[in-house]
Amino acid sequence: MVRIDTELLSKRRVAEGYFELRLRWPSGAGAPAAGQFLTLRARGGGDPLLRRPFAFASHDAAEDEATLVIQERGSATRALATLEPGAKLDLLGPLGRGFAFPERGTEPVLVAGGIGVGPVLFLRASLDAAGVASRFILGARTAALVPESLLPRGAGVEVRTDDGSLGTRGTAADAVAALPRDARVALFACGPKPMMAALDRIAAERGWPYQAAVEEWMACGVGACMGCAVPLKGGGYSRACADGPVLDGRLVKWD
Amino acid sequence: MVRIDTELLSKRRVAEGYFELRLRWPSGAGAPAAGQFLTLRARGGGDPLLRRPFAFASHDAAEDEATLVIQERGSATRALATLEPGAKLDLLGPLGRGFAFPERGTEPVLVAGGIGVGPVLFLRASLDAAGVASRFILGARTAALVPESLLPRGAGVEVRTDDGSLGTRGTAADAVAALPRDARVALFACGPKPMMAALDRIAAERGWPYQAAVEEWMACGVGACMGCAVPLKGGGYSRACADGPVLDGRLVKWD
Amino acid sequence: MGLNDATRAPVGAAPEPFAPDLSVRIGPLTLANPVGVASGTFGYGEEYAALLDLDALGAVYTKAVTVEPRAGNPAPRLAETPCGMLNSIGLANPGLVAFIRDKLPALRARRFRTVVNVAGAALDDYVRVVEEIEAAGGVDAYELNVSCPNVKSGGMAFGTDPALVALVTEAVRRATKRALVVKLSPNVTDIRETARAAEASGADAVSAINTLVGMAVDVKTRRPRLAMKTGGLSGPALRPVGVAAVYRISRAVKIPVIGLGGIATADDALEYLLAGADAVQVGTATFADPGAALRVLEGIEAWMRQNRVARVADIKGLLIE
Amino acid sequence: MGLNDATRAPVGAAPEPFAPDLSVRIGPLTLANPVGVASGTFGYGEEYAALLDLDALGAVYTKAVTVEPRAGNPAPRLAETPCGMLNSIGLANPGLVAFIRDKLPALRARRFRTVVNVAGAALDDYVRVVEEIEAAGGVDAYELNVSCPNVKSGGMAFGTDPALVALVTEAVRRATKRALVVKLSPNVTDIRETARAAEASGADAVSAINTLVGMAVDVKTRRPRLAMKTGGLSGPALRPVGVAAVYRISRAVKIPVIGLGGIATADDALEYLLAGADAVQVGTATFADPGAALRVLEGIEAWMRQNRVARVADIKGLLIE
Ligand SMILES: Cc1cc2nc3c(=O)[nH]c(=O)nc-3n(C[C@H](O)[C@H](O)[C@H](O)COP(=O)(O)OP(=O)(O)OC[C@H]3O[C@@H](n4cnc5c(N)ncnc54)[C@H](O)[C@@H]3O)c2cc1C
Ligand SMILES: Cc1cc2nc3c(=O)[nH]c(=O)nc-3n(C[C@H](O)[C@H](O)[C@H](O)COP(=O)(O)OP(=O)(O)OC[C@H]3O[C@@H](n4cnc5c(N)ncnc54)[C@H](O)[C@@H]3O)c2cc1C
Ligand SMILES: Cc1cc2nc3c(=O)[nH]c(=O)nc-3n(C[C@H](O)[C@H](O)[C@H](O)COP(=O)(O)O)c2cc1C
Ligand SMILES: Cc1cc2nc3c(=O)[nH]c(=O)nc-3n(C[C@H](O)[C@H](O)[C@H](O)COP(=O)(O)O)c2cc1C
Ligand code: FES
Ligand code: FES
Repeated sequence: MVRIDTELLSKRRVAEGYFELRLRWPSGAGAPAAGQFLTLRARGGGDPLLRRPFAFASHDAAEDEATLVIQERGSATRALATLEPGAKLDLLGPLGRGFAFPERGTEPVLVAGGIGVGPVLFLRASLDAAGVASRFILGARTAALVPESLLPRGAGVEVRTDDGSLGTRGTAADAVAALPRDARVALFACGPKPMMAALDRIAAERGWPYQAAVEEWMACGVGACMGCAVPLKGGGYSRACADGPVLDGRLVKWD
Repeated sequence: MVRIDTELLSKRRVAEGYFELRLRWPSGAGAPAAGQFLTLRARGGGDPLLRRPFAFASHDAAEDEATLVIQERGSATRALATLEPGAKLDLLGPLGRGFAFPERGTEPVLVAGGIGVGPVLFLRASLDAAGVASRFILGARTAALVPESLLPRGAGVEVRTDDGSLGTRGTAADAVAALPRDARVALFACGPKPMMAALDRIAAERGWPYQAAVEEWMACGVGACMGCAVPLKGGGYSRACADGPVLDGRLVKWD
Repeated sequence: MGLNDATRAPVGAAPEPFAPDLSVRIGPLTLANPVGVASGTFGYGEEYAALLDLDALGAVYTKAVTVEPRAGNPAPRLAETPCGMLNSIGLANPGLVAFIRDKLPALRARRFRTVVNVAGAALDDYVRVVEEIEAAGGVDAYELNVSCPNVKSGGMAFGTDPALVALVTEAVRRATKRALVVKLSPNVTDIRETARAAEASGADAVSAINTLVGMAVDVKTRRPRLAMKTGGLSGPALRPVGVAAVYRISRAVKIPVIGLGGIATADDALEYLLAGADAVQVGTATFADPGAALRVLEGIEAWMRQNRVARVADIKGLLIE
Repeated sequence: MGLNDATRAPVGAAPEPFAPDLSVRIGPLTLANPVGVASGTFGYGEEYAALLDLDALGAVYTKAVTVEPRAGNPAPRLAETPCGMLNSIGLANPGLVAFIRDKLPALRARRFRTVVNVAGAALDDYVRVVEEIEAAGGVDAYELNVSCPNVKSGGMAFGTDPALVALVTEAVRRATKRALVVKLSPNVTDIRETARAAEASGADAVSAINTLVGMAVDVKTRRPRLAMKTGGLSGPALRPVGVAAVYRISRAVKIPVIGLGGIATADDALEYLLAGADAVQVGTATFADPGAALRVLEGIEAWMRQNRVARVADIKGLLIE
């Protein structure tokens, strides 16, 4: 974990309101793993005050580069969308705990919903590199929100849209529900809470392991402030930033 | 007085930390007079919160243009210094009361100290246009702070620097003190308080009229908040924004 | 009252025309809409006349009026702070006589509601200001400034002690039948206590909040930035304090609450209305954007249309707790 | 102590070497320098160990320790506001036993001074936490959090009533000879009263301020942004409130005052020191810039060199009033 001043290498739009940032990530900063994130300071001064967390979407150690996939939502992400290559970035990372590799003998099923796509893409690439085959399911509201150019190549890639404008009509969770009940699936997911909750129900029913990358408001990002509490079914909380963001999805209280 | 969204036409450095902004000032906005000012909103959002006041340094009705001469001091002026032509400006003006024309038979002496140069240049140009001759005295700490390219052409222009690096060594007030005591001088000035106070002493002693453009922190700029109080010798206050910025310098309590 | 999240409305479905009722009742007074401009930030109205359609405002809360003319505090009176500002104006105003003579005629000629902000150093001062303006006629309501932190022997003492708030409210209540608003200070341990005191003593509404006591030091000159050293903090920085105050007050009293403190956009105002306010005031934001109050008003109306909220008073019921 | 405005030093004149003394005394304790990190924003130190040289800090004020482990408040616990943030962490902490077992060893191994922030729901809780940590040994001071606005039956009641502040201070005073700091709430009518109560009851210093009660509403979802509805406002937005509090307290008590609230830069810290603080803490700013506290320290030292101020305690005397 380091704080570094680095620079934006390129920026491109990948879907409506989504863009990919490619940035210099020097080897001295430590190699990020899929599911880990960084925090980014949008602007000097007091407004916006807090750093913003974003998951790594890829890492290229040879080129000292990493990418993020970002959706414009509010002031900080809007400011990011206007940056030009060469812009200075104040980054802190890699932070948090990423995805653990699937147990041997399980069939990894990777599920991305909306802007959760970044860390899931990174996981897919990591599994590919390790020679582990995986299924990749992306759910989005509509075709315009699917970053097609980023989708993994190869077999086992499926897109679902709520309105059927691309791929099969339906949700990513529907696609997971349609998998054979007796498969030895290992679920990996990042996406909106309703999707995460639906996967939890499927995982619980079928006894599938479920690694879930969560999102919570953060202040410190390093486990010091207790701000990013994720409620657990058994009571108590995990810290999204330090215990997660990848948590055992079956322990999280999703609603 | 209007609030308008207009644009920056050009920007150029005129001395160390000083630059001239040329901006579109549409005729519908009303013609500014020398000594009047505008306020400018530096950036949307809350920081910096308040509009910043700047005096008009010139106005060209035929071209719908006006200029400001600005010194980099803090966050807003630093932000202004980085603007590029075409940048949008949120302006409110013309505000306040400008210089009154000198009485017939008096000899106008215009005195600018430091960043007070803008409104005094404007007054000189207005007098020139009316065929009224005037003396122009500029005081600065050192040569690097003298915007030479902006200095009026023609007779009666004098520069004083504290360190003698340009023009005569000494202050602008020294130059005024050196004028014949029995001349029928009318003083017009804008500059730092010590200079304004020195001119007040000279004016009082010699019975010269003294129009002084003051500077105070402002919130509203239109006379509504009572924030920009300028203390008067007789007790009470004038509002820099609405009663001024040009006040009778002999009534102002300068220390 | 219906709620229809327009973001979920089927794409292409034309919304049927819907005209929300923007009026707000404060005791005997009806405001045409919930958005006013805050005392001290808008003079007596005319200063901003060239910059916006004053008559579109729900109300103008005037700069404080005191019995005697006041020159105000020494300069500097202003300092900027992160997302906020400090002021120590010191109730500078022309005094009661000049107010009635010079300011009232223009206020009378306007369609907006005029709420006179009243201040004083002693209880009798408040009563006298209200009595004489009553005799002159032409205003719609009074807002008692029992909370200004800038006058040593004045408002602050009244505003932080519920018993004194009750005293001044009662006394002024006897002097007028017009809408009476008591403006509360946030510089207290529990603002509900002063709110309850105002309610029990006959106030038709409370407004909250006035400024928080603050201070800034210029490290270069090593002097306090304000001549009076401390002043009142206003602007977006203190909005969360205002929203919390309104939320609490609105659950402690039955009279309307007028919310203010850091409102610059319609969303900011809606925060207050959802938290329990019946109306709002825009103060410091006007300095940055003279038309801020009108933009707030337009935005509230648009939101009500979009969400099919019939009356302003319904908004507070929409908070999901 | 001399003051020499470096901006007026003749150009080219090499300043003679000058080494200011940065140490600060708080009762029996000497801090190596005036800059600490504020409770709740820095965990128990180790969380930030990879990002800055912890041992360069004057002090680490730990997250609050309570007798029992606390899970904390429901989520969401954070919301951003203009130049500030709201939190409702709810004193989440592993409890006294786990603190002593899991956190204390690492703290003991550090060169910085450890100030344990102590909270509780009742008087006995405060005493018990201090007694057991005293028995375990290895900390340098205690900071009594009598002011946390996030726990219903807890700190807030203590922190707003001078008599209760006195009670808890006295009780803890009997339990330790180490430096005892009482952390004051700004949510009071007059913070000098709680400061005086702490002083009279044996506190070695007071720290001010804790967070202000605030609230924010998400207009889109129509819900309060925090699950607990209200929370504590921190960050630059509230700096003027903190500076005013420190200015007033420092003129009301003789014990040292530790200033905090919105400090992000050396200039911010110098505002507090000029206003009367003897030391400072950096809280929320660390979230934006993990090295903020060290940059504040460097800047204070540079300023002291430049102005030839010999001791930190001399700075407050330089305010020109
Ligand atoms: C571990 C982690 C990884 C993330 N990875 C990515 C990523 O790869 N790509 C990406 O685009 N975003 C990611 N996010 C979310 C991202 O941090 C927010 O979108 C960003 O902080 C918004 O900042 P803003 O100033 O643009 O919006 P703001 O103005 O702060 O917020 C705009 C709206 O967005 C929503 N929102 C913003 N942040 C959060 C949050 N943390 N939790 C819930 N709702 C929020 C709220 O509804 C808010 O009203 C991640 C968040 C976390 C915690
Ligand atoms: C009527 C009027 C006309 C002006 N005309 C011009 C002009 O033509 N050109 C120009 O460069 N400036 C002019 N100024 C000053 C200008 O408004 C300030 O320099 C500007 O507001 C600084 O903003 P900032 O954010 O850059 O600095 P800030 O960060 O706000 O301040 C930086 C420092 O500058 C000083 N300062 C800033 N504003 C003022 C002020 N209003 N009064 C006293 N000290 C101040 C303070 O010492 C402060 O610490 C004028 C001011 C007034 C009131
Ligand atoms: C310059 C200034 C002058 C003020 N004068 C008064 C006043 O005379 N009477 C009063 O009740 N409030 C006064 N206030 C307080 C405002 O009416 C308002 O309560 C406060 O500023 C918070 O709202 P805001 O953040 O929208 O400005 C003044 C505020 C400012 C900034
Ligand atoms: C996330 C968070 C947690 C906090 N927890 C505590 C705490 O446990 N005990 C305490 O005394 N203060 C706590 N505080 C208050 C800070 O120590 C400090 O008083 C306040 O935030 C103001 O300083 P700042 O603006 O520099 O953050 C907390 C503040 C924040 C932001
Ligand atoms: S963001 Fe601070 S503990 Fe997670
Ligand atoms: S700045 Fe408001 S009255 Fe002058």
